[in-house]
Amino acid sequence: MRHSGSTPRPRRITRRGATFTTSLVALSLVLTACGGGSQSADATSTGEITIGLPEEPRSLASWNAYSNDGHPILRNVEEALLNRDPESNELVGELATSWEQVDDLTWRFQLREGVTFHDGSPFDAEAAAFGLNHVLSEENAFPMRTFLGPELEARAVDEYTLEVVTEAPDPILDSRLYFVTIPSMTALQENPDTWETNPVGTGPYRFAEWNRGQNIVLEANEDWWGRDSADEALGDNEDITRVTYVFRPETEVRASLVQTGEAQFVRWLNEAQCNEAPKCESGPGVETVVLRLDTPNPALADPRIREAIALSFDKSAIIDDIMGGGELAAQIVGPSALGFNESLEPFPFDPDRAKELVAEAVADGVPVDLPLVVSAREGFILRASESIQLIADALREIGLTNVTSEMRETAKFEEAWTAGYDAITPDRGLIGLQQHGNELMDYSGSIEGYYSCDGATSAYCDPELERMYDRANSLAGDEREAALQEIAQYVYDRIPVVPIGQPNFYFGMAEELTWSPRLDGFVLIKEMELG
Amino acid sequence: MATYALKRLAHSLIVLVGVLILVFVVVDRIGDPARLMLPADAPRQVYLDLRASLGLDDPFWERFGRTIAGWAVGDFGESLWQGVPSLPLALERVPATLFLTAVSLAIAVPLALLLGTRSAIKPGSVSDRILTTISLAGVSIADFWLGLMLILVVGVQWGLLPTSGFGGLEYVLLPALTLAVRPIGRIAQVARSALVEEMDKPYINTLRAKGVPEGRIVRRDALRNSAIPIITVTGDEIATFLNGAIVIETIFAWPGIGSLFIQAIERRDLPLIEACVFVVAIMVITVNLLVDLTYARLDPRTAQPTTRRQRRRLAILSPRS
Amino acid sequence: MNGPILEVEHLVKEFPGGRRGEVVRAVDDVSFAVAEGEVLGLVGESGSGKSTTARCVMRLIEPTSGRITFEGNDLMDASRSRLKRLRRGMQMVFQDPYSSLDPRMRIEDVIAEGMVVHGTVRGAEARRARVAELLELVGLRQDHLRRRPSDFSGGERQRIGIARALAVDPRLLVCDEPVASLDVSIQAQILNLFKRLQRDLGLTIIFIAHDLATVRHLCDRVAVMSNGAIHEIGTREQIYSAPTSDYTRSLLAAMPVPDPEVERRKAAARRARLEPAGSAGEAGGGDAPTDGGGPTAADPRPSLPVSASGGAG
Amino acid sequence: MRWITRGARFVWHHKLVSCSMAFLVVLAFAAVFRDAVTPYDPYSTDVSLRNLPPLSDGTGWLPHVLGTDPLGRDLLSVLVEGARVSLVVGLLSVLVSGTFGVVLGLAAGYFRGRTDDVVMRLVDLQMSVPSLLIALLVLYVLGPSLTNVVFVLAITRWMVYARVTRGLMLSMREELFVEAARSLGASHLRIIVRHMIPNIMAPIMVLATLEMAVMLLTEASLSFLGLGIQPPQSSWGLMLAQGREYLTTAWWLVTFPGLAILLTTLSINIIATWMRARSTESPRESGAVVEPPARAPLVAQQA
Amino acid sequence: MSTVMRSPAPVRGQESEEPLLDVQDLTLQFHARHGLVRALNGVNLTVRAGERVGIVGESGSGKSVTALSILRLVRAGRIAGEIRFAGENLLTVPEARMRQIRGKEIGYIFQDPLSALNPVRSVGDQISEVLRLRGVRKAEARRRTLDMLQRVGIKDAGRRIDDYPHQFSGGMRQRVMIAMALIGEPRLVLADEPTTALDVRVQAQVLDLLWDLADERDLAVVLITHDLGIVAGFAERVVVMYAGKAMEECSTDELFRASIHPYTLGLLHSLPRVDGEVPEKLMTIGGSPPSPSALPSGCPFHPRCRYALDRCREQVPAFVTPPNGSHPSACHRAEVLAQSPGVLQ
Repeated sequence: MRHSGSTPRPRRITRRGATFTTSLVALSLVLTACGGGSQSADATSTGEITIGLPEEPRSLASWNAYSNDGHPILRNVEEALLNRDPESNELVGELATSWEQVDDLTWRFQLREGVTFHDGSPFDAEAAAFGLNHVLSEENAFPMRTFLGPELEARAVDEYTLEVVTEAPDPILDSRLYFVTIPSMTALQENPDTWETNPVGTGPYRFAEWNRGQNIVLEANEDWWGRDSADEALGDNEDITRVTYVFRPETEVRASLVQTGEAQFVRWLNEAQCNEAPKCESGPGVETVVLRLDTPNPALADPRIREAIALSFDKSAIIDDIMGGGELAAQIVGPSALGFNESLEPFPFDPDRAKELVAEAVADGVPVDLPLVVSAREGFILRASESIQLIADALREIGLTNVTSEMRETAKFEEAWTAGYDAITPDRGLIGLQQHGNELMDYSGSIEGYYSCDGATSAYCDPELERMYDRANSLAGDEREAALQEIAQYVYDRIPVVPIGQPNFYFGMAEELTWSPRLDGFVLIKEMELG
Repeated sequence: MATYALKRLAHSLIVLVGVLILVFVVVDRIGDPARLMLPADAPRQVYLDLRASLGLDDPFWERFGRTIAGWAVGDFGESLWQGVPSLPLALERVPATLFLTAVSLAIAVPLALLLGTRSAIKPGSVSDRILTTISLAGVSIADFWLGLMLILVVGVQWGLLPTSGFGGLEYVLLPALTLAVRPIGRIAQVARSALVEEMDKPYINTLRAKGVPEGRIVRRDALRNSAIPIITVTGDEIATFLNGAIVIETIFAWPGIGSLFIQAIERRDLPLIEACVFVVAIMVITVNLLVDLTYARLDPRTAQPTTRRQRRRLAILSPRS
Repeated sequence: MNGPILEVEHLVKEFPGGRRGEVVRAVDDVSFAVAEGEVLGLVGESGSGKSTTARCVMRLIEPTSGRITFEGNDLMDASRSRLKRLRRGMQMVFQDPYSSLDPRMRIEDVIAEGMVVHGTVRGAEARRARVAELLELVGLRQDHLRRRPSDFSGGERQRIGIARALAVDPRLLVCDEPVASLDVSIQAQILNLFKRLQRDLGLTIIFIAHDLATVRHLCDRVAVMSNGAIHEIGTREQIYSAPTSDYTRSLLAAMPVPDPEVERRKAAARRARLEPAGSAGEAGGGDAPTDGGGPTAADPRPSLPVSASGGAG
Repeated sequence: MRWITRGARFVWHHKLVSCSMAFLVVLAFAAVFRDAVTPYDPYSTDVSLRNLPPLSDGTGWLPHVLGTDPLGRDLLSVLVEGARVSLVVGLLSVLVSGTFGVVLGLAAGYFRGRTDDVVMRLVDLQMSVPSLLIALLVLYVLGPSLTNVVFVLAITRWMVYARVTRGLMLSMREELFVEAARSLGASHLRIIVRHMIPNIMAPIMVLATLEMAVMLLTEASLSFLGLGIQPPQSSWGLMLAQGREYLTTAWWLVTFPGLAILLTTLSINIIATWMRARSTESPRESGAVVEPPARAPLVAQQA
Repeated sequence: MSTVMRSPAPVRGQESEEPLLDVQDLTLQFHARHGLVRALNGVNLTVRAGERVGIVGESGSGKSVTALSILRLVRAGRIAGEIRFAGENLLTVPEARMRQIRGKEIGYIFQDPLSALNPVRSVGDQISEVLRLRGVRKAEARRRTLDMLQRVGIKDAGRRIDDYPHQFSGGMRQRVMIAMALIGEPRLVLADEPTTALDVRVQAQVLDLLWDLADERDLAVVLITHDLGIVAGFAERVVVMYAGKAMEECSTDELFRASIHPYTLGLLHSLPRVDGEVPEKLMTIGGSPPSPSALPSGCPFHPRCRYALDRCREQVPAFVTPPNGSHPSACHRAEVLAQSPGVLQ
């Protein structure tokens, strides 16, 4: 008994130990193997692509088609009356074939015939009117109303004729409606519960599924009206049959998606990351980076100080080095906007002149040592924190001794940013770095926001400017353009806002994908090509 | 045991309501979701309309009362951002987090035990020092940094595993590994010192005097008896897992409760935050309860209410970070 | 004999926390009196309630009911400040000389603490002189003053503990197993010390022990406790020469004596009375009452530390 | 001269601990005398020098040993400046949370009853929600700044001390020398201050050391989420958070602060482990009588 | 079975027979933080088959370490000397053989049965492990465990075999320990203060049980204790230890009547007794035992010895039987002291 039992023991121990180690190694090998094999197959052959976006949309309701998180998906599922030509940037028909302004208050749209929603219901004037009214109604208060000028009401004239009546004249109603996608009336009436989660539109892709936190899947709409259209501008989408959107807040992670082939298209990288991608496309958008000055502040009220600020820092360092490239700007809008004044030149980088200006102001008793804060919003502008440090450093350099920089968390920043001119006290000295998007592509929107006394984001008030703006707003066409250009010159001279530049947006893509960025930033699958 | 469990559960519920109220008050102070939902230059009227439609203009006490009344029936209200009931939204994320936790532990616990027992066999030896340093390094690493590094090296450079996202086992591996590093270090530390202590106990000498081989003593007796501090610290790690998960889930775009939480906070989505707090707290409470029940199973000297805290103490003094 | 310095009447101490929350009676209706200058021994096996009784007398734990009178003052009703004053008259010496001294304090401060607390000796110099005096009294050298407890052996620590107790000039000393954890050769030193102190200072001592031999050496009267109650109380001669209770007799009989002849006789006697433990299936002679075969001999003093060595009482 | 040989023997026997101590001393020295370490100002920006790789030539007497950051600042200078902030944040938050937690734990453990219940409920309350969330919420309310970060770190970690202190106090109550002090008639305050606190300090100090490492890492996480230290102030966590944008293009931006955090926390952890081993090795001699069942790594096993 | 009456000592042990256990000049040293610890400094011990030997000494005298060293359970330190068990040198046999000896050839009973038993395994499991390790089948091992439990006097053993240690009383636990030590049918049992944690009445029962079992199986027992009373009742021969060194070895009767070492004498004098006259003052040995890390030079007892000579301070006395003595001791003055042995008479 003594011998029979005692010898096998030790062997069993080692065996068990070995089994454990082996199984661990085996497990990791198997897992690794699975991992290695799971890289997505060639997109060209399957027609399936994956798109990486920074954030998951909060809602897939039609109203969210205006926003950065919504439109890259929604604009493929739902369509608006109008779209823009990707090259010329002109308004072109989408669900409308033609349109005209009948009088000051009335616009009439001729709708496309033979279009059906994904749920099979027909698209006609009644459905369009219902959709527009729903999305823009005062009662629903969807954020889409941000783009609304005066209140409006849409109504069907006949089956394919739609009339939109505004409360007050709105010369750019067509630009506004280009944002508003039209949801299915039947879906809205029958399944109001799915309004936020299950978009039903007329677009080239139909909504397939939304796995919250993971992905959103779209599938090609075989019955799309543009499928057999000879119109090149409508695009050729036949090769992409299925689109999966995934969401990666970390830019680095998003960039790695295209590097590893896990995605064929990712939005918003930085320049270096984009260059690492198999293919990189970039271009300017409608966004302008600006520095808004709190003009009620005694120091910033002095035009010389404002000019000094405009001259003090190296704008190309910010746009080219920090933000990764783009165009320097002399005004708050880009060339795409009506009212863009070509004759204006970006402020040069001239710290010496800036110092002189400050010295002059000091001589006149301007309190240049008031506390001023260069501030930006968290996680909005690319590398804003670097930019504001640079600017603050430059401002101290020219003699504004008490300048600090501070990143603010979104809500805090927005609260200060949108307080309105009247609420800005003289002791506040906010120098806000912000990115302004002129999606309407009309200077008036920017004036409304940044220069007018009651503008949502205005820190400036000038009766003369108000008069000029009122006049321009009632005009249309070339007259309007000239009036707006005049305003551009006016604010250029007074500098309540220092335009910095229009940064490029970078898109990383797979080799086999062809696409060029649009000015409005829309990501339309129908404009992509595989192969 | 059952009454004890029930009593603890009741306590936990009181604590939970306290947490929810606290969160309500705090979140109410941190800013305005409506402002966040609109573009910066949205007209003031649009902003005011949105506030009204979200019910943000109601007096504090009215909203508070409404919220409390909702809790009673398990209704946390509609998510402000997503416009759908928030509790299901939060619950939807639980499986992913549980999956991640499970895989993480499946990696961490065996490795930690291996590390811990290896270094406990000869305390003070060179191999012990090396292994101890390794496990200390585990608790000294900034997890998000490690996560990004893993993505870059394993995902991008070697192309072994997908960089991020949710899917099968291959997707969970990188985030789970990232999250496992800390528990590996901590559990190994606790396992080591518990084992060293256990191996110093008189009954180990009894076993040796019986002629039991050393390896069998470690496995059958010492390890089992040091299970209590090990399980305590493991439970603790599961409970604090979400600290890491908040960041790691965000980086790896893992659709778990942690990443949802961060989104909810960033968007000031009060109902969703409350739902998340509720779900997370329930998870923590459940883990604690499970740990308690495990004690009773492991130790025939039936668990007495007071001894639980003593056991806690064991784990507390172990390195944590 | 002088009048009683301490009277304990119907003392009861109950602890919550048996298995199912039932109450455990650690001290069950104990009454005794101690005359001034007398040494009373309290003997019993572990769990007999002797330490609990001592702690109740010191009011270190609250008795459940009963009356304790010290020098005519009712201890049970005493207010906190009054209790503090009364405590000057009665001091305690603890079992474990290792854990009863604060490891962080210097010996000087350990011994002087009572004087500081009660303000009996004012001024650092006066205190130091008194400490030196006490050290000499308990047989320690003066150069130990600045050291810490860890520098001392068990016997020396117990001397320090005694010096600390004596620092406030108590009339009554309650000693809880003061020699149980000491080695034989040291035990004798400490027993001699107690005897000398009692004689020289006229102290009254309650001496608690599980060892009948040490009690016999020191005590005038002995109370035998078991299961929280006093079984028998009497003079030393009565208890050791003519015990009346079977329990006391069995205790005395089981006490090993350092004499092979005696031990052999006793073993033979045990054998004659009982079946040998050897026969299979037979109970091996049966354990002590508290030591019965039931699931856990419930320790009636759950909150008190039980020393692994030397069978705390 | 005896201390030299003693010191040498210590270094020889505790190589790892000595290295860790040396590292922390050097770090502290650098943080205090920043200007002696590098000739560059950690706050002056120059975009033309942005993202230079390590060992690039600079204008001072030292090349840019660790390269430059995206604003053209010398990375070593920023790192040293960050050490200042990180260490200050760590020390302060440990001090605040330690004091707060120990006081509450003392009260709970000594008086038990109602006090204990309240404190322990508070502890439970905090334990049932991840501390990072509490930190985030509170920082959103207060706004990120150095003092607020310290405050937030303190309120999320106090309960660790409270729990440990309470446990220590509970076992301390059972100590005979505490009972002895009571039998002498000493007051609660005297017992707590003279007898209990000195005897629980050793494990508390170990805990505080470990917590210092936790604080460094938590600060890094907060900075990662944008709510930690704010630029232009610098901390390691912030550097790490900002550098991640350049992970592929300028590896030094994340590698060095990452290493700094790793080495510092590792050093602290090693020292704490050693301290604990020392205090549990021979509890009676070292005075830590009440260390709950020895968790004693690196204890040499004896016969 | 055996109702053998205890035979008066010493009758056992034919002198010619080779001892079962022979320990010669055992030393053990190890390094600790505060320097070299000399735990054992020359231990001599012989045990013959079936003999009951007592080791007496104060705490720190090395009694337990000696027992642990015999089974090679002291893990650190340098051990020297010789331990022969049934012809084998235990210091040199391979570890695998040593494991066979432990439990099977030599049983061990520890002082505190509660901490010496694994709290989370049933007693039956722990006892039968000795058999299971040696390949006995589960059912068989359980049956024999049950028998053994009954033999050591556990009532209702069939039910209690699956109970856990904490469900037993102190005395019962020690019976379990005895069962565990004996189930492998060893030839020698080392009992390390087996009754110290027990009350006197239980102590007597446990010692009686041990005696009976030893008698029944012709088992040699080494009983380690600090209590001279226990030695008097149990052992046939006694080794007195001090500071890790055997000071005197003799029969039990000789110990109490004819011991010669000053330390032994001091011990015997300092005992209070439950019988006889109550002396006004106990005789004492002054001072306290030395720490094993700071042993005095020469005879380790010399600082406390009232008979110490200069030689005692310088020279370690050999462990020898003086020409006029009956048993070995380690004292320079053994010859002189042997003139008038027997202090208790």
